Amino acid sequence: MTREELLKDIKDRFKDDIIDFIDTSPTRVYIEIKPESLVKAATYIFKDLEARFNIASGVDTPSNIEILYHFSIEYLNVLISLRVKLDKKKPAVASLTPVFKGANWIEREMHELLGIDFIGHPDLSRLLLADEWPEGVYPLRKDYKEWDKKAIRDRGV
Amino acid sequence: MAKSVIPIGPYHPLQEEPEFFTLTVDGETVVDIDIQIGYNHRGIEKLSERKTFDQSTFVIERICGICSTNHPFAYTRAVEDIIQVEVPERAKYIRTIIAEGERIHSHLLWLGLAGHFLGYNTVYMWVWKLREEILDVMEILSGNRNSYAMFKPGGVRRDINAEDIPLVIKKIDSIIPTLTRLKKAIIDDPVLHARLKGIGILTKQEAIDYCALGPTSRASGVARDVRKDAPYGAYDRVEWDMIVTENGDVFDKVVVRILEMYESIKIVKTCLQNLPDGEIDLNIKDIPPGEGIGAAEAPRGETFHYVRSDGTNRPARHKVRAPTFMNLPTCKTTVIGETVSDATIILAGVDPCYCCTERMAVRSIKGKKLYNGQDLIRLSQEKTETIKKKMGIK
Amino acid sequence: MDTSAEQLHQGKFNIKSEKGDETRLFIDLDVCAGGECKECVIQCSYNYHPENNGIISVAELATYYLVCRKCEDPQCVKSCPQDALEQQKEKDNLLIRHNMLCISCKTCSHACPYGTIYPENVPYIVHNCDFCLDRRDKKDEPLCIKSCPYGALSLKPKDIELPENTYLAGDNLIIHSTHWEREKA
Amino acid sequence: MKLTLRALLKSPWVFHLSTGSCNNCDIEILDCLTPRFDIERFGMLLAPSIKHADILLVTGSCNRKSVIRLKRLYEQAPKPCLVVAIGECSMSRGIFIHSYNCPLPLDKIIPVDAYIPGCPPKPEAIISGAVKLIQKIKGTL
Amino acid sequence: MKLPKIRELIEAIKALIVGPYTSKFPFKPHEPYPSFRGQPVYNPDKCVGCLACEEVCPADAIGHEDITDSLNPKRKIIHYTDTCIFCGCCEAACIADNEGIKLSNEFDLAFFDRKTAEESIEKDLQLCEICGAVIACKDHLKWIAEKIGELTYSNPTLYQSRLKSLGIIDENITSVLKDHGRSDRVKILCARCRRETTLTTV
Amino acid sequence: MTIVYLIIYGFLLTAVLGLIAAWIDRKITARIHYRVGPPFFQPLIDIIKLVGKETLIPKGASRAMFISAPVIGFASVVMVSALLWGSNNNLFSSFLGDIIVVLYLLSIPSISIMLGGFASGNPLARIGSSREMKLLLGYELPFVLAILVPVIKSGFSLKLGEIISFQAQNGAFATYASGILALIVCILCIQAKLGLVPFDCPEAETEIISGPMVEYSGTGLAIFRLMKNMLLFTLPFFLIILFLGGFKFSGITILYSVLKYIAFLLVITVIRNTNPRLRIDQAMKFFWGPTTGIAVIAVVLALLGK
Ligand code: SF4
Ligand code: SF4
Ligand code: SF4
Ligand code: SF4
Ligand code: SF4
Ligand code: SF4
Ligand code: SF4
Ligand code: SF4
Repeated sequence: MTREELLKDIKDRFKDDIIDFIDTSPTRVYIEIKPESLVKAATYIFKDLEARFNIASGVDTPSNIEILYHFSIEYLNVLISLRVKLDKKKPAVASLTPVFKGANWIEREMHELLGIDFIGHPDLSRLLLADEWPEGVYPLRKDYKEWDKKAIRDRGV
Repeated sequence: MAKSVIPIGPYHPLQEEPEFFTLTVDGETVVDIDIQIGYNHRGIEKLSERKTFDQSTFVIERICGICSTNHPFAYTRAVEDIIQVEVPERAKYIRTIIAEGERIHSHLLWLGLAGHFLGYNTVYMWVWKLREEILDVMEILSGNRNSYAMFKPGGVRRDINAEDIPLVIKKIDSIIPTLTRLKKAIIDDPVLHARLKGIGILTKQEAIDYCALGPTSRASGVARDVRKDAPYGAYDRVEWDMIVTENGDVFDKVVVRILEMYESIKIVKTCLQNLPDGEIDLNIKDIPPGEGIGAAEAPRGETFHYVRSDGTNRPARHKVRAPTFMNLPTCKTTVIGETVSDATIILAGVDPCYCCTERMAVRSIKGKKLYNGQDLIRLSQEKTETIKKKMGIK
Repeated sequence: MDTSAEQLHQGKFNIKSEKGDETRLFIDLDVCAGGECKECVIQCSYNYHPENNGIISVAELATYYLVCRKCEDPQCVKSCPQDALEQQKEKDNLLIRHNMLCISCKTCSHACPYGTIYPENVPYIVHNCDFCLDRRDKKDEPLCIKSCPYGALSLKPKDIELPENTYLAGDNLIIHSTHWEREKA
Repeated sequence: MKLTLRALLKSPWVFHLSTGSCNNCDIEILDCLTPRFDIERFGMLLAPSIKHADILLVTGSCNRKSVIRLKRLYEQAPKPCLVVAIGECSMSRGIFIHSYNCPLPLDKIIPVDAYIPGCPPKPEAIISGAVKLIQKIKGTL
Repeated sequence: MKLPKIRELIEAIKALIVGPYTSKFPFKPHEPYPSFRGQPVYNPDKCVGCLACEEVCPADAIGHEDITDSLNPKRKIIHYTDTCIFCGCCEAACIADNEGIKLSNEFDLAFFDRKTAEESIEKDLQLCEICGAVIACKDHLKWIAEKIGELTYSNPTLYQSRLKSLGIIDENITSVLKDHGRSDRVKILCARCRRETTLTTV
Repeated sequence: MTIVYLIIYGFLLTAVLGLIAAWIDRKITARIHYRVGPPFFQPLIDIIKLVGKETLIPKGASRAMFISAPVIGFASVVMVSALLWGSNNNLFSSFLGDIIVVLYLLSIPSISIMLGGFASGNPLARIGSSREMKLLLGYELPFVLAILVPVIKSGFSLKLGEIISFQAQNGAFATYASGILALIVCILCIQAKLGLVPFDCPEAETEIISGPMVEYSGTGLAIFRLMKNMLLFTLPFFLIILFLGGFKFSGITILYSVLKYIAFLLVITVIRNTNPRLRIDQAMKFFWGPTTGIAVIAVVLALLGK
């Protein structure tokens, strides 16, 4: 399969699910997809196209919370990023952990740092932050404010 | 014996970093493992948003000291991906030299520590002695033994002086004989065979499922190496081989790492000898809005950076994915079902390093603490001896 | 006009506004630049960098656009040790400061004989203004407007005839100044 | 008491504690044990238990999770116990000063006797820092 | 079967014979390689006080303090050793031909009190002759004047600074006139006053 | 008089020699690692320093036991050393069965470590202690068997003094086949008694005492360490008495005596540096299996007069 065939295949297969398709460079493709079709598309890319799941990046943007799932297809040297845009008020999306285990930790991390809910994730317990970290404060959100009054932010001499 | 919980870490004297595993053990067999991270989480992704693209290289260099160069490497590649530029040829070579030098030092470091875990303290000392030469080389080239501060979006900060090159090559050559001796000692050693072969097996399918990376996956027969798959830097301009073995056990991971050092030495030397002339920096003027992805093959696997720019000189979002983040969960399959004595070396086989993973526990364990990390190391060392015994070696 | 703020709303970035294109941000340089800008506390609702103060980039853009004399042999450019300033010949000699090169040494500011560049307008960490594209028709209009004590900022409908001494810079910014004249864009 | 203090300076056993570092400092400390630097020359040993330690080498930027541990370990250390901050992270948190997870510099958490700057400090710097500290304490005897 | 222990024994005996690999430090001083990045040191003669180094420092290890209340206003530039990560950005950015601040070979920096962990230099400051605001360091203005050559003469702030530095006008002369007229234009002015005088004296 | 013996020979002399031995041991290890190693007074300084440190008693510990354990162990080492010196120098005629007393006293240090570990209430220490106990059970049998050899050879004498004088007349037992075998067994056993690799499973890292000692700090740890260092001298000394005819202090024989001891030390150090650790059950199997076997053979050979 060449790169063009691959992209065409994806485009055709997920005609109704793809919102936006950006082909930035020979090695990078960004596909925006409806959140409800995520599992379908990700499964197809991971299982049938034998892509490797690199990581997911959660981004807090002005209007949405975005998650980009990066898959690399090594034999073609293409990196496909599936983008889903989630509602900022209550971001939630289906978990990909049941599809491949590699998504487990990163979903925990995003849950913790960005406050995204992953429906169907086996264990969304805390991974990184300390116990005293307050609930509902997500450091990677853009509106994160220092909650700890005691924190010293200069050299502290 | 009832199930008992073995906490490893977070501080035990020989692992340099805080980490925390809890092994649940039934008798001698590990039945569950819980990995807790977070002792090292410093919010680097957020910090990076405060710094300019230029300054960020320093923050992410400090994600971790062991592969302090591959993070900037991936990051600068991500930034260059936003702008869609290629760095000058000379800069590519210099980057490659630094990255490979680091790989040698990192693998040596790991080898030393693994030797220690197996009860070969003497090997630990000898290997680290070797490592000093590489660190000297890095100091000559970059100005510090670790944290090289060489990378910047668009090129490198420092040039390599032509007069340093002979000395550097001499130093690199000087480690080869000792390395070969060590290689023979390790690869031929029947005790190590017995001790490491067949334990902690990560099958090819599991490696794919867990999206394992670097030596961890290459030892399982998954030929994954960013340097070959999506060549960057000067990797497509020099001859080198990807080391892949099939068994996926700890022994193969050792072998992969040792053989990789030879490839790295080869790459460094070729690059130094063929260093092209020219600019070392593009002097990037602006970074347009957009998003970019960069990957680099760190000693432990692929580092992956996603950078989004909004047109200012600061990243709007910077996502870092370290190899260990993907590799560490593989422990779940590899450790479970093995004996406690083997657990340490299996965990170590991944070469876990939590720094980047953590950009990721005091969880109180209600169970009885019966062993600690040291016990585990000891158990591991004891097992070496057992096997030696079986084979009739004192 | 290829300043970063410009590119942003030229749609190169995927935060295209969904609504609210029908107003423009208006800045009155007579009030603002003449005022004690150092003392004013501007709040900015720019999302990507919460500590961002977008008005700095707006002021920078506006002064390059309107105040700068577009010298034949510009002192500012010549003095810059990093070659970060550039006069864009093809763009009506408009200055641009390349934000990856500038180190905020303020040399250009001291070198310009007309005081075009205020030192605080050439920060090292570049601020950005996306003109609050998606907030313009909401109740909570851009925070900068509310927080300016001198009323130098406001939103103006897109389709008005530009009054005297008022100039359009790019698609989203209207600059007013009685002191500096310029052919209407 | 004087004699024992003197002896302490000749035989400082160090315990190494990372509170969220980038590893470099920690590696350089381990490096001090290895052939090139061999701090055993000065009677220093890496102690496995905080109970045996005379010097606590702290690296890293004191992140929220490890700070709890740090305090507990410091309390367990038999006094006199010196604390040496190694690397920029442990002094002022260096480049991590604004990190949401690193609220305090080390000397606001436990008293620190000496600081060895560097990012990471060369092993030579660590050694000479230790020597300086020892000399300083000798001076006060 | 190969004999692994033999190899180790040989190496061990070799180690005993060859002797230790340990460096003589601290009994013999250690020379880092010339490229080593050690403590950044200011050169007060070269530095012009532009503060670019402060801006670019990724670790916020450089600060400054403007002392304007005295007759002799000064800018104090402070480098904090306890924060610096020895990256070399300041040196790379320094506008005074990268010589205002230089990374030395100094690695032995241990100290006992963080209050003492700072090095500072002082530079003379130039204040605006109208509003009294800080303009820049005197050396910086001179440096600009030299850099842009004859263009200097279109900018009174610069050429006056230059004349003063050459001793052609007395250092201490400041105009007291405040007439918002033409004389204002030939004073040493901050950017703000420069713009204002340009506006009001068309 | 006895008190003086105890202090001068049992404590001072042994301690000095033990500390020197500890230094040699560490130095050789370092040199094998391409390192320089500690300065000469290091072991002594370590002890002095520890004495000066705060002694922490863990919360869950049984206090009396925790404090007395090191003292008991130490006292027994002092006594046994004094006894050995006494018989070696013929300062007082050794009494019948002193060899049994020595044997008994020599196991006390291990027991004291065990007790200390159990008393500290730390789970790690408890594990270490139970291992120590198992190990003790393991090596005691071959050790006793091996020691039977010189007893048999000297005509069933249970007096150390007689064993020495017998050897002075008939040559050292180590020149006999049975003697050599027994000596090998003994060396392995003292390696375990000293808690050195490969039998240091009750304790953790190589140089540093841990395991039962994890909770000890300050003086307690100092006493334990000193005890270990003294044992590093006393145990080989015991073997020298049994198999090599003890120390002589006249003329050139001083040199010979020193050489005997250094040789022992070298063997111990080399063993510890070229071997990784054994697991506890392995160690026990090793002692009860081959080691005991060899010891039995040695006894049989001795009975046959070989
Ligand atoms: S992968 Fe490991 S060694 Fe590499 S940077 Fe990350 S933590 Fe460090
Ligand atoms: S507050 Fe008003 S006057 Fe001050 S800088 Fe902002 S817009 Fe200008
Ligand atoms: S900024 Fe000043 S010097 Fe530069 S072109 Fe404009 S008016 Fe001329
Ligand atoms: S502040 Fe920036 S643009 Fe101005 S002179 Fe300095 S580097 Fe150039
Ligand atoms: S318009 Fe919005 S982004 Fe621009 S300065 Fe005002 S608040 Fe900030
Ligand atoms: S001081 Fe530097 S090298 Fe040390 S831990 Fe911190 S960032 Fe890493
Ligand atoms: S070396 Fe780096 S951290 Fe240190 S002062 Fe210079 S720029 Fe700042
Ligand atoms: S001249 Fe150089 S050293 Fe001086 S303030 Fe400017 S950048 Fe810093």
